[in-house]
Amino acid sequence: MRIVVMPPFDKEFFGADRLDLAPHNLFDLVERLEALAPGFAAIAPARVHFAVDGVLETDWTRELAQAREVIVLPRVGGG
Amino acid sequence: MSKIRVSTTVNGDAAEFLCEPTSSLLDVLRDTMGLTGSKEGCGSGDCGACTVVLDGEMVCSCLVLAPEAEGRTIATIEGVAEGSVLHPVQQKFLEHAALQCGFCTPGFIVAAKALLDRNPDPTESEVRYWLAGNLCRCTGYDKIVRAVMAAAAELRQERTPA
Amino acid sequence: MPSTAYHAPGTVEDAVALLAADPTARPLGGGTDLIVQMRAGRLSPGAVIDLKRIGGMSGVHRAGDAFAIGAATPCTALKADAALSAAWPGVVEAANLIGSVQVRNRATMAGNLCNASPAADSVPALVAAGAVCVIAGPSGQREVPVEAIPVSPGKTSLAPGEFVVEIRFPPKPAGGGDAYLRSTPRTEMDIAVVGAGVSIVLDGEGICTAARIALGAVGPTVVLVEDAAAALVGSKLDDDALAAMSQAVQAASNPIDDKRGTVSYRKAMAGVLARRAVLIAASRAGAKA
Amino acid sequence: MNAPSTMKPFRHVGTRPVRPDGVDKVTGKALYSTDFKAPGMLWGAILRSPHPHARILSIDTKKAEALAGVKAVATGRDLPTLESLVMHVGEGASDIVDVSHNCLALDKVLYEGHAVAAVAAASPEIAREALGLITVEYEELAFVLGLEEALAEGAPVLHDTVFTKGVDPKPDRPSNAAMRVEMGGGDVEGALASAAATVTGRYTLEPVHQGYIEPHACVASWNGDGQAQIWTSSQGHFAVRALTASVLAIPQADIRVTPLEIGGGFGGKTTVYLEPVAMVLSKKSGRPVRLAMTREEVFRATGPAPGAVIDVRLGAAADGTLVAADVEFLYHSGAYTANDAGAGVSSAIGHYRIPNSRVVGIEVLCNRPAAKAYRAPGAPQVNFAVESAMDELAGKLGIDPLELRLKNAAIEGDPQTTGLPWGRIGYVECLEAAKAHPHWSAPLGPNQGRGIAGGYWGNYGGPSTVNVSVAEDGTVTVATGSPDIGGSRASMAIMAAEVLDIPYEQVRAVVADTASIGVSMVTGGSRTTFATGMATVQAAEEVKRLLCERAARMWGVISDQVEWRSGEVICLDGEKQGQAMSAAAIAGRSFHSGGPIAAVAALSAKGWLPGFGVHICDTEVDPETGHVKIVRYTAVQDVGIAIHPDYVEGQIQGGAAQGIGWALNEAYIYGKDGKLDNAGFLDYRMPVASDLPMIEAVIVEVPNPSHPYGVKGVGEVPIVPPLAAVANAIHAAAGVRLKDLPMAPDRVYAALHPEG
Repeated sequence: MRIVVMPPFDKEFFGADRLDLAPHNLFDLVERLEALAPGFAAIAPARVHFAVDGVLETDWTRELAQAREVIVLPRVGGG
Repeated sequence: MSKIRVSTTVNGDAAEFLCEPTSSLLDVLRDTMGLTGSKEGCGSGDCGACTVVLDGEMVCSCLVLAPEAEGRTIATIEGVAEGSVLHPVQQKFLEHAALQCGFCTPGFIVAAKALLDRNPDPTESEVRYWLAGNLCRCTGYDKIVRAVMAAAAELRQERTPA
Repeated sequence: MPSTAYHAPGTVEDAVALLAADPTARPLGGGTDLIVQMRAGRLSPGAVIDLKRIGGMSGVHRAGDAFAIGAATPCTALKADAALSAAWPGVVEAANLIGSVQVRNRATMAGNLCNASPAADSVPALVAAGAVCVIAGPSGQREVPVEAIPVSPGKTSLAPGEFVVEIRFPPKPAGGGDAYLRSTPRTEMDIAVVGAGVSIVLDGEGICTAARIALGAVGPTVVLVEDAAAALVGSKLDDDALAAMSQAVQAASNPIDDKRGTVSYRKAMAGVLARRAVLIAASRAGAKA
Repeated sequence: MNAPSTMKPFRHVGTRPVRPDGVDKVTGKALYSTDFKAPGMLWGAILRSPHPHARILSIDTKKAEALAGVKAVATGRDLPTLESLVMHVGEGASDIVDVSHNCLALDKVLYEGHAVAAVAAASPEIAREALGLITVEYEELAFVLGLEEALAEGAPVLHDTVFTKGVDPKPDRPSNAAMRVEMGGGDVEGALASAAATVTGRYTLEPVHQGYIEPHACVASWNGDGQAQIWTSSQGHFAVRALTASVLAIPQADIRVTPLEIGGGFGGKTTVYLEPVAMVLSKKSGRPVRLAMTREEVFRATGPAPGAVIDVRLGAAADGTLVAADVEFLYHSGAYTANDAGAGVSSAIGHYRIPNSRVVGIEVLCNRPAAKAYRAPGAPQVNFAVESAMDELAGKLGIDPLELRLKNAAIEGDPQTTGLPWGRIGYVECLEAAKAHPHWSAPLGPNQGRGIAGGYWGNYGGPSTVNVSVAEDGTVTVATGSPDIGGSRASMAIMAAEVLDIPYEQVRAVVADTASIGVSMVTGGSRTTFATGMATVQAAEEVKRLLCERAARMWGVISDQVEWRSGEVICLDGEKQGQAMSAAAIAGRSFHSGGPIAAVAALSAKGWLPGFGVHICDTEVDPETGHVKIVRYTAVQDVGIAIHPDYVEGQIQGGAAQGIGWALNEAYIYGKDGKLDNAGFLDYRMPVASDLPMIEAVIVEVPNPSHPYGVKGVGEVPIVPPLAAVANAIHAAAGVRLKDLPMAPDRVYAALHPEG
């Protein structure tokens, strides 16, 4: 599965903006990303949003078996 | 410094209080008398949230020393409705959704009533300039001005003999 | 922390005595400057002397064809006096640009003057009108022109124990008219970036026979610009005279850069506002030009 | 506006009933932050730094402690030492260590007004006097306020722990560039080089304050057994609980936070400044303690929105098709790392289809109060630059500025800056509505001009909990965890009444404390009507199901044999066929049919959609003085579906007014000494009633298919377009393009009279 890492996380954590991983869900993805770049899991809940096949997904238990792509992007808050 | 005893009339009732010489009328209304409807937004007369009517004229109660109230008559937001019957300004504020957070609302209502008490048919421009001492950050003033104009119209109707 | 006493004397003499007894004591008129400064910790007087309980301190009085305004008279009360508003509309308008309605229901012109802010709205209008202050003090009463009261920002020429009891106007001259304009970013609730007070007299031909032009917020105190007045006197307020007047105004302006405006903007506005104010004053004077 | 054709006609949605909390608010009965008093309460006060940047060498509190009536004194040493932890409980991510140090400085003060010590005393006067008895020894440090200055070589660095995030390789030394975010793709330089028309500009903005009229205040009471209560006004009492517990390193359930009415927030009341300090003072004194800010403290110590320096280049083909955008900006982060740059990047150019783009945003630390969310945080600044540049581009191309926008407007399926496809957005619909509005073609007077600008905000969903319960008489209470800033109780009651098909007045909505309802995210991100509304609908649906089930059981039929119709259960079958049972009849007997009727919905709302707005502004410019008068203003916005149109319009009007203030007169003004020079409402010039015309709000409804009633977010979008709409109108009126905010009279005059 293609993992697209958006700025600033590509440079902040992974030194790459494309990864190939096969997580079964988004919690699993966070664990795998943490293994690649320790510290990522700690900031993920506060700073990261995931989009699965182009749609933001806030439920990290979401099964990814059928997914083609996950985008890791910055979470935007409001006022 | 010993406290000063002040006798006054608040919303039609005789009221006595003790205050520091430099306490503001707003502090006494809120903290001593428990009339917390008048709000403090700035403490410098720039926001109008503390507007009360003192001897018939609206003032910022944060810029009145409490001892100055001796022998004077004070009307606050708590006295605008007659019992549970809302004043037309209050009713129109509700009907026109002229409040969002509501914090500036008591000051606006006291000020708007003071306007309509002396000018039953204000223009939009007169309303806007009269209320320029009352800051609202939520509404952009549109619905407030409309509510005051609507209240004025209703009051004129009430005053017109059938 | 020194605490502040509150006194509300009933006579001028008592007020003088209280003020003289404590050099840090401050007279309280409307309180819209004093209380703000006390609240902000910029001022902690030993006592505030409330002048509003003194008989005759509030209200507009007439002595013959001249007006006198009690020092404790709130600005909105000036507007309510039809005769004063007809005679000195510029002064009344200037006083009713201060703050908001709430503030003007308390604020007084005497307080506006004695606060000694260079940006005080009513002061240029009073100076243009040729108003004088009646001052009470330990050695009795004296009269001084309004422009002699402020000496620098926040400082007045009043001696310890002295306070303004009344502002007196000269008789309104036939063919006279006055006006005050100011520049502020907002329409209300603001401090003048520049203010211009004008009083002129026109004869039956529309020729200017006398003028006084005073500026606010372009120097440490109100500025009475005699050259500007001279540029108008003898003219029919034609474009050349107005341009010369504006130039004189700009030349007399020595403002500072601060949060409310820049030097160049203040100078430019002084010229523009003075010209516009002259034209309003002229229309009030019934110019036939 | 009409209900969407895809949805059934509504009974309540789209109506304008009086809000349930209305009478309390027009009579002065409603309790806001400083209206609440606890028995035995002490009065607190906070000592703040007079220096913009200094090391704290020592704090001597002995004299203050000795003053009669002083019950407690606290400094940063009284807060526990914390491990770095990035939290997202309010708006945007914050490191809890920064939150703690912002509440009470530890080793360094980072801005004028930074809290250094606090006291609690028997009266406010004694508390203030005690502050004067605290001696703080400072070592003053060089300070920096400006964006480019803060990034310059040799600038004083605020934190030796901050290494720019988002750059590779990681910097080897700390700097004031807290974070860099870059998005985009394609060949920007190539496309610009071959564009038929290009525009280039540098735009600057000063920090502005949210300007809520109610200053921050709270009361805290922390008992010896560890349990505490806090009464406060905030945009999210659960955020207050989480942040306070984290700063104090205590269990969240030990704190019960009761939300008082909130006097405006606009993003600025999504964090804690006072609560942890009041807690410490309460623990030390054993008494409840009130801390309340003065207006001056609000300006000096609470979050302004960042100022900015923004460079924009746009390129288009001769027919107006945008080919490239290059946007790079610096945002003030203030004393601690903030979140606006990332939001600015994703809010910059996504409303247009632009094949080649590069958007870079940098968070810059400096000696100003820590930037805090302000209504569409990060979007208005960059939108001002981009939408001004669009106007200039339209002029160069000789194309109507509205048509240029229409030609390039993003539609569903187009990629956002992040690459994700847009959902069912309504930008085109807003532009069409603006074009059709009489304002767009109305005649103009002398010295008048018309400007237009479009903008958007992403909105949000997030966690909300709602409890819908039915009283024995059939009336309904909706309890949410979402503070009501602008009428959301009314919206919740409308949605519950819609589900249950009962009169609006039979439903009452309240905001419950942290012990009485489940966790809910802050009221912010334009999320409440969407997300808490979704939870309300879900809980009300469950209540409806329960009522049907109970009726069926009482009738002795199966659930399929009953139907909910007009607020009653109808029996469809059997010997009771045709009978109706009211909610009152069911709930009145609920104790004997299985228990009370209630349902909780706790969800993380998904499927939020951004909102788009188009604003038309007419200005009149005095050519001699530079004064700008707003003579007419129309704000068009796609809201999904308006649940309570009055409060939707109110949000649009209020946001537009804030944007106009930002455009014309609002700004933080600092002296050369690094101190704020306009910390009050007199010189921080928010619009007053006489500064504004009526603001016509035009509601466009392109429903959100993911929300049961089609809701999108409303509150934040309307502050995005006004800055450029005003600037473009000034350009149209006076022929000068102002690229620096605020466009105060002296600035406009200087542009009109460049000779000086």
